[in-house]
Amino acid sequence: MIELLFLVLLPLIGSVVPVLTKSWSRSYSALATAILPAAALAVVLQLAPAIFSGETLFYQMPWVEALGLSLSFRLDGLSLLFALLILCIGLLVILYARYYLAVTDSMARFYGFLMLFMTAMLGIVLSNNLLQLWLFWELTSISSFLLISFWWHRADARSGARMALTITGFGGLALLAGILLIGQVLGSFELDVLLSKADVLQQHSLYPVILILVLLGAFTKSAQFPFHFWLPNAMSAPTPVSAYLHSATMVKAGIFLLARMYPLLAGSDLWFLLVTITGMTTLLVGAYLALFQHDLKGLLAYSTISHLGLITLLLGLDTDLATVAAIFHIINHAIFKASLFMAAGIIDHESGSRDMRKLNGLWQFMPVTATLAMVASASMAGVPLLNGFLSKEMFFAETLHQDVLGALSWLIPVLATVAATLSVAYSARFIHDVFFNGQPKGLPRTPHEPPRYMRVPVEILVALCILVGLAPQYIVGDLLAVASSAALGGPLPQYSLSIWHGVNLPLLMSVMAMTLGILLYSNRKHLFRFQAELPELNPLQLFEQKIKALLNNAQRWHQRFESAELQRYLLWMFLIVVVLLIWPLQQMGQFTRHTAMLPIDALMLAAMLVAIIAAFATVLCQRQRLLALVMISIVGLVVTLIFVRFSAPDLALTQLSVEVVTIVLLMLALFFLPHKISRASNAGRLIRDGAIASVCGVVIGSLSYAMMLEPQQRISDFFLINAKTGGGGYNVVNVILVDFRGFDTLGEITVLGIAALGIFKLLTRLPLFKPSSDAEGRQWALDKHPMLLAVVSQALLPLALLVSVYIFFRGHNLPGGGFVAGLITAIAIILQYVAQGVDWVKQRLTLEYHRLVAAGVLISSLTGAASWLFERPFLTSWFDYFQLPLLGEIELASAIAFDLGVYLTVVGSTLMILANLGKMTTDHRPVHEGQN
Amino acid sequence: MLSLKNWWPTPVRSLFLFLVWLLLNNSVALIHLFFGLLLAWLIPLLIHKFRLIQPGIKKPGAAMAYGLMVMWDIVIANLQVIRLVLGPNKKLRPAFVTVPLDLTDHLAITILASTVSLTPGTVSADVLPLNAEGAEPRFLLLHVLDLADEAELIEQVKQRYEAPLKEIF
Amino acid sequence: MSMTEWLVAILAVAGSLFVLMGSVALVKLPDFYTRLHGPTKATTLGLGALVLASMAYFNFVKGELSMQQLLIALFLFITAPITAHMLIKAALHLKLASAKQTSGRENAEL
Amino acid sequence: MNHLIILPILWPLLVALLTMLPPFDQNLLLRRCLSVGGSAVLVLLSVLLVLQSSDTPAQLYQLGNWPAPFGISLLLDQVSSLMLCLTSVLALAASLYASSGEDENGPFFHALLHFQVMGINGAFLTADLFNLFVFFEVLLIASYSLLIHGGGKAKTKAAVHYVILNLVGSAMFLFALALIYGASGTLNMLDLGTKVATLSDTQLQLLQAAVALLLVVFGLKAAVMPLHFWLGNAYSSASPAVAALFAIMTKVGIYSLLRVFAMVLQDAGFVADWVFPVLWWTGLLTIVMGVLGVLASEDLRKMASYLVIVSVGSLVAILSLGTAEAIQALLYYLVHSTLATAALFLLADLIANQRGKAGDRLVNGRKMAQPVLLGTAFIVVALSVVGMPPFSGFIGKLLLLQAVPQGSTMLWYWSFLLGSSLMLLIALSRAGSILFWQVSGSDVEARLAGRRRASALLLLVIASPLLSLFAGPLTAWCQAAAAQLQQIATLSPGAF
Amino acid sequence: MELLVAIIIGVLTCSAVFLILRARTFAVMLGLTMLSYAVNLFIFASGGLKMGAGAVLKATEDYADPLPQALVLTAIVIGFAMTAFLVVLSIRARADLGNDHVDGKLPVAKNTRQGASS
Amino acid sequence: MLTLILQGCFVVVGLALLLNLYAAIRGPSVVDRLLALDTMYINSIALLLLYGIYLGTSLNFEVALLIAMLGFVSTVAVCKFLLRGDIIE
Ligand code: NA
Ligand code: NA
Repeated sequence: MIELLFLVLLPLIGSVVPVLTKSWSRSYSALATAILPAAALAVVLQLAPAIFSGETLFYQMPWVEALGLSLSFRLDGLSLLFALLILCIGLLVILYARYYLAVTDSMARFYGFLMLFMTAMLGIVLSNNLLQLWLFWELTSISSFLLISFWWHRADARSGARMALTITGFGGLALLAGILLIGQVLGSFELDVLLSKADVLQQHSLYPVILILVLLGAFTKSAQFPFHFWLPNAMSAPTPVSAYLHSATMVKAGIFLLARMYPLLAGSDLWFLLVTITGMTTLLVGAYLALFQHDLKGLLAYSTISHLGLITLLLGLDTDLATVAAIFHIINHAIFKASLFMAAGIIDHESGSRDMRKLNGLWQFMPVTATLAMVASASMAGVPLLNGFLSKEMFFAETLHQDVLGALSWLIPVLATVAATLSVAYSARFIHDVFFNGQPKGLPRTPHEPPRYMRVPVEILVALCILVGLAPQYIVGDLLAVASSAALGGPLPQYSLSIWHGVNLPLLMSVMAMTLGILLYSNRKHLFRFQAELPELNPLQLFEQKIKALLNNAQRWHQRFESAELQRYLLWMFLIVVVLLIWPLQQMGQFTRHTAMLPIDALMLAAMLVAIIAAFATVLCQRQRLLALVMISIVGLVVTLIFVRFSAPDLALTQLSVEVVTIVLLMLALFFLPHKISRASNAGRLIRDGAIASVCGVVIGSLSYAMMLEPQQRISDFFLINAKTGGGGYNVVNVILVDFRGFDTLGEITVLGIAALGIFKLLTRLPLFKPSSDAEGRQWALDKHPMLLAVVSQALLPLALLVSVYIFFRGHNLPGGGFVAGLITAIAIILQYVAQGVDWVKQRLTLEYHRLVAAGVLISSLTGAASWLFERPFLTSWFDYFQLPLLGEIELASAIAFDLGVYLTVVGSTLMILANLGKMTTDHRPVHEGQN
Repeated sequence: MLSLKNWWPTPVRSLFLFLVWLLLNNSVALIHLFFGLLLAWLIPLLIHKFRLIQPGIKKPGAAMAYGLMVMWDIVIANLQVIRLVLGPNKKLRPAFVTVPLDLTDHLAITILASTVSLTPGTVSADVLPLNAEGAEPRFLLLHVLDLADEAELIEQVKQRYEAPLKEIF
Repeated sequence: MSMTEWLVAILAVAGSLFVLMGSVALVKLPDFYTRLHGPTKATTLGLGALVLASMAYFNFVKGELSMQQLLIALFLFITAPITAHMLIKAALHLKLASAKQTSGRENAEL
Repeated sequence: MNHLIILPILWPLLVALLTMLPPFDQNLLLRRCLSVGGSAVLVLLSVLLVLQSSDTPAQLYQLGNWPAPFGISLLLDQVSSLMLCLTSVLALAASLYASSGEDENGPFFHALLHFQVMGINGAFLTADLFNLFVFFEVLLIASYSLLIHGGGKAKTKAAVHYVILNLVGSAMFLFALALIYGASGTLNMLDLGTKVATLSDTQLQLLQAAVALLLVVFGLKAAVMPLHFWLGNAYSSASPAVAALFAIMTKVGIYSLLRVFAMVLQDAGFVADWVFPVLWWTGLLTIVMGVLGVLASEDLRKMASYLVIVSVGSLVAILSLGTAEAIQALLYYLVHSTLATAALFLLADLIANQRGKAGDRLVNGRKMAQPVLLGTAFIVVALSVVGMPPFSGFIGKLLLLQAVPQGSTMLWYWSFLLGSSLMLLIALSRAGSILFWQVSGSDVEARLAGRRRASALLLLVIASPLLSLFAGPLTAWCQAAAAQLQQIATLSPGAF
Repeated sequence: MELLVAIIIGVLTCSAVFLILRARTFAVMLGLTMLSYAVNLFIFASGGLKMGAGAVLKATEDYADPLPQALVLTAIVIGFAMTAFLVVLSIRARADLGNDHVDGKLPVAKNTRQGASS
Repeated sequence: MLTLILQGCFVVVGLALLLNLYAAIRGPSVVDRLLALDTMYINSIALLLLYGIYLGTSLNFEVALLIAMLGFVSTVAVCKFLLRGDIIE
């Protein structure tokens, strides 16, 4: 039945209508907004006969199979009842709101959100899939958040909306957990599958958890004690919202859920206990508190809580008749409470106040409205001949048939009567205090009757109160029957919807409640005085305090962890490494020797001593920075020598040339950093750091030792075999760099190039100044460019270039290559900068270094891409030998072009880094030269 | 302008580079000769702008002789220095000495200073005056490890090294 | 051991000893200015000897033509004086004390 | 050979290089066109790769035509193609957004952006561990440079921490790689996967040591507790477009964890013994840390940063389950959370531009000039990150929740995830309510979101409803991707 | 020999970690440089140590494992790029923040004695 | 025999290296240490030459060449720093 999908889609589309008709007149806009829900109502009515004939309609469309989430709708009696409530009251609210909203209020926003809410609500009641139900469930929370805070400039509206969202959001998450558990236990989320598996679920060990989770969802949504407090604070919403969401529909979603899940979850003692006690408590608390509200809407809100408690209690009583009574009361409550809210809205709208201490004697000003409101509140009080009376009688009857509390079962009817008494009292107050009780006090304006059509919705609803009260079977009989049977998931019990059941105990209870209620109200002064002495709780303030406390706590803990101290973060990091490494290390135990070790010789011993001493010296004199630099250079030198010693000349070359550039860099850095600093760490910290550093050293050292002792079963033979034949070079390391793993090299030069760009960025608009003297206050030497240095460095330039070329070409077959060649060139040029100054070099060298970098990387990449022309993968190398006349054989290889790219990138990047850094104190500061 | 000066600015340097190229490659194979020539021509051309204005070598023969003499002096100097180093520190007579210069050319002065540094017990500390960049240098400041007679030393530097250099350039 | 090998050995030993002497000077001499003389000179001769040793070894013992070691010497001869020059310039700038017996100190104080 | 596979790396490289060369380096307009156009082409390219990978088995691309494991391999499977696609969308949004002026705040913005994308794509594609390191470095150095784009104390300060921590991380990565090579003699992921079974005890222990280090390295990238400290300041101080692009950066860490532990080493006993438990608990704690950060945040950017951490925690914990369902959920959630947080970074900037002095701080501010646009975007994004319906977040959350097996695992994960959702709900509803509704002062001239910025924002925001609407096919696709990932692990490189 | 190299690696790592844990950017730079030495040696060691055995074909009889060497080369270059960036970043930080503390602010002294010393 | 003699040379040069290290640590001035470092560079060249003879290979020639050519650049840079504070100006 695709119509079911339309039922949800129509109001969804309808939420756009008010936005589109924003420019229309208010009435037309309201009318346009009403069209689609009206169409939806027509669809429901068209489908209703099928439901009345006992059918259940389904529509299913797959959505997310992995989740078991499908678009799955069902229309049965219960859904029908709720859909009708939602659509009918919704339409009335649209009409009502047209007059209620001020000219300054955005109708588009209001109607848009309202339609969204209607969609969500219809989605809930029509869902056949629990996950889908949850989806719409959360949507009601969201749209209600937006509606409560409709007047967002008011702090209480914002706060109230957030509170409602927080509480119902919490319940929603619990519900989700419950639903997912149901899915896990029963293997489906489809209601028609689930509803028949009640016994499986209730036997399952997870049943109590599921039940509690689902109930949390239902109770929070339906404002059951102790989650009730959000509802009164949601009253800062515009009254149409209160009438619609907070009396007729949304708060009923929780009740609906209980009814929907009734066949699946109900029947156990736990259900009875939880639902009954919650319902009963809510009923009493709500009724009691309602009595003391001075705010008209506050009274109605607590009354709503109380009635929701009543319905919950009925569902908890767990007899079929109680369930019927619950469904019946859902209908009745929706009707009379919506009309009461609307009446309250009219009073507020026309008198400018909702304070019952100011509102008095309105009867004279708005007799029609007063009459309507009085009828509705009489219905709320359970006065005979009105609909409220009927369901209350059924309720009383059911409370009498309980024996679940054992010897204490008598408590239930007694408490029910007490609640009814309170309900009569607050209803009496609503009538007497507002419409009679003297003259109004200090109202902002003189009240009068509302616009004609604003009253129409109230009139319709009140008429329904009376009609249902007089002819229940005729008006709602069928609906109640199908809805109840759907909720029960089985045959209906025997019940009669007549006005008169004779003089019986429920009637006595009603009479008692009436009498006592009136008495209570007339003696309210004592009660009010007593209540005034109790400490007043402002839930909104409390909520804000709690949130504030939560945020403060979070902040405190957050700061405890995130101290913005790098040293702590690093310490964490090293600690974790050590902790994680200890596991495998400790398993390793004794080092086992698999390969013959090389014999120790004196030279290596000396090198080790030098390295160790220099390393420790670096640590010890790290505060005398220049010294530390010298020491670390020594370490670097020893590392170079170790590479030579163990047959890695390429590494030695690279390490050495990088070393030189690094030293120059660090020197430059030193210029801008403090040269000496005093001790900053205390002894404890030094010991701690020393300990962790030592452990790291031992761990890494041991690992390297174990690694070196492992037998070699490497992939390297392949490289040795193929270097010459496949890569065209004798130097296997170089062939790996430019061929076997040329892609790494491409990445590596890219890194270098990016670093150069990044450094350029760092230097852009860097606020530096050159100090006029060094750290000891000594004036700088006057000789900027020592002559001897100038002469020698320019003599070295061609030599260095020549060596670069040599190293470059030789690289493929012997140690060397583009990278080292590039560094040599760059160092030679940097030497010119040092010896002659920036201006001198700049006059002679008009290269944009970033272009050089880009060109370099581009050449390497294009060399790699050239292999596509031969339908080979990127970077497939090519080489061949050519016989040249006289000169003999020469080798040409794509690797040379690749290496040329490397060379250019290295030259460009190194110069871009060093020269720009060097330039910082000259006129040629890197500025923002159009390069972004 | 297609003059030789533009296309082959520094023949001596080119020759030098050519030799270095052969040394680097450790070979006189035809291909190395070819590339040596190519580079010896290209590189000076490429960095022509970086060259400081210098006089050419007038007497290559004298330059060779100067070089050999310096080599010899280095050997002798080192033997003397070793004796001084191993002897007691008290016997040392270190001194700062200024040598007045007749040379004006930067390259020549640099070579003189380098020579002095490479040879017996002397290190060129500075070229004076220090201030005023671009001013003509007049003195060479030396540090001497063991100074017997200041005048003799000055004379030796001027005669043995400065004089031939004046000839060469 | 052949004559050429002896030649290599002698040059190598001599070179190494010169190198050592330079380092000894570095440790032993009284002030920076005197210390500078040791390494910059002894190392040049030491390395010269070692370069010759290496050349002798490759040319005569192994019978390969090998002259490239000369370049090492060449580069050292170009750079070592500049290093010394810059170092002593820096020392003078920092006004490092010279040994008591140094004469002509006033020449350096400008 | 399918040469398309390598294009996601080379194309951004080319674009980056071109922006540095004439005429692009002299003309801002040309550069912007190149950058945005380049990103758009990349989107098309990656969509093509997604389509390709969906109906063909995983493909290896052997660079230099050398056979695996000797040459470097790129691996295109569904997972990597998905990540490529995600990156390209972010790149498009970032380049578009930055083109409205942010790129003028410092040199080389567009070049760095594309370099960054190149690094990220490389990390997603490579099947070689050392090559992964190289691409990590590419993306890191680019991110360092992008982080400081625009200048200012906050950026410098954050960058110092970020850079130093990552440099230490890189060193650890290298230690780990050496150990892996020392233990197994290979660097190819697939080869390593097949060799694990043949390793001796000592070699296995060396490998475990490497794994311990890798955990730290990837954990640092992914910002897993307690290696997450750098993220808050770094992301919140970065320029908006940069921050949006950075949303993918933590995912690189997660992706690496996924590749190495859920794919390559999935059968190694020690992974189940201690690697996954470590990830599980740290993942859960990361959620807590993220939530604390979100609650403690005083501005929207910070909040977005910590939301990244929350998502990281959720992902890492689910990753540690290692099952196909878990990976499926991870993939979907990863895409969703990346796009949502990226959108939030852009949104925070747009909001800040219109609230006068208050910026994006959670205090009274001016009324926004475009409340409908920004408000709608905020609601969509906020609902997404909290995990409330109807946008992508709830699908992702449901997938995560359902992927956890029953038992104590479920109890922990559900309570952490649902608890965090509630906290995020509180924080974001508060933030939204303050930013949009707590209005004071008069309207002043605000910097309106122009076409470029708005479309960049919408590009990211619209993803959320789309991900939700098409969740059916998408989750099915993720399921296939997860299955493929687990199946690849059993193959040796020769099997391709 | 392996033991010696292992000791060197251990000592370098130890010094590096200690330096990295210092509060000033310069010390951290030194530490990271030192750490990269350690790392390079470590990678190098993963191929096993060989003496008199290069990776140049025909130049020697025995061959060292060339792959770790190639990896170290890449690592050196990348390390260089990173160090350079960090160096300049530290300069920038000093200029922007007025000090060279890694956190961008000097710690507030807990007592006068400490205050005088830092 | 030659091997033995060369090993002796290694010991001698190794000793020189240690002496350099001592000098570098003792100082007392920065320039002293710098001098020690420079000497160390040059001694390393010596070591490389000896090692080349020892192994009979010229593979390390370039390393020695580079030390000779570049080692002085860092020394000069430090001196320039001491003199002018700024290396490139
Ligand atoms: Na009243
Ligand atoms: Na400068």
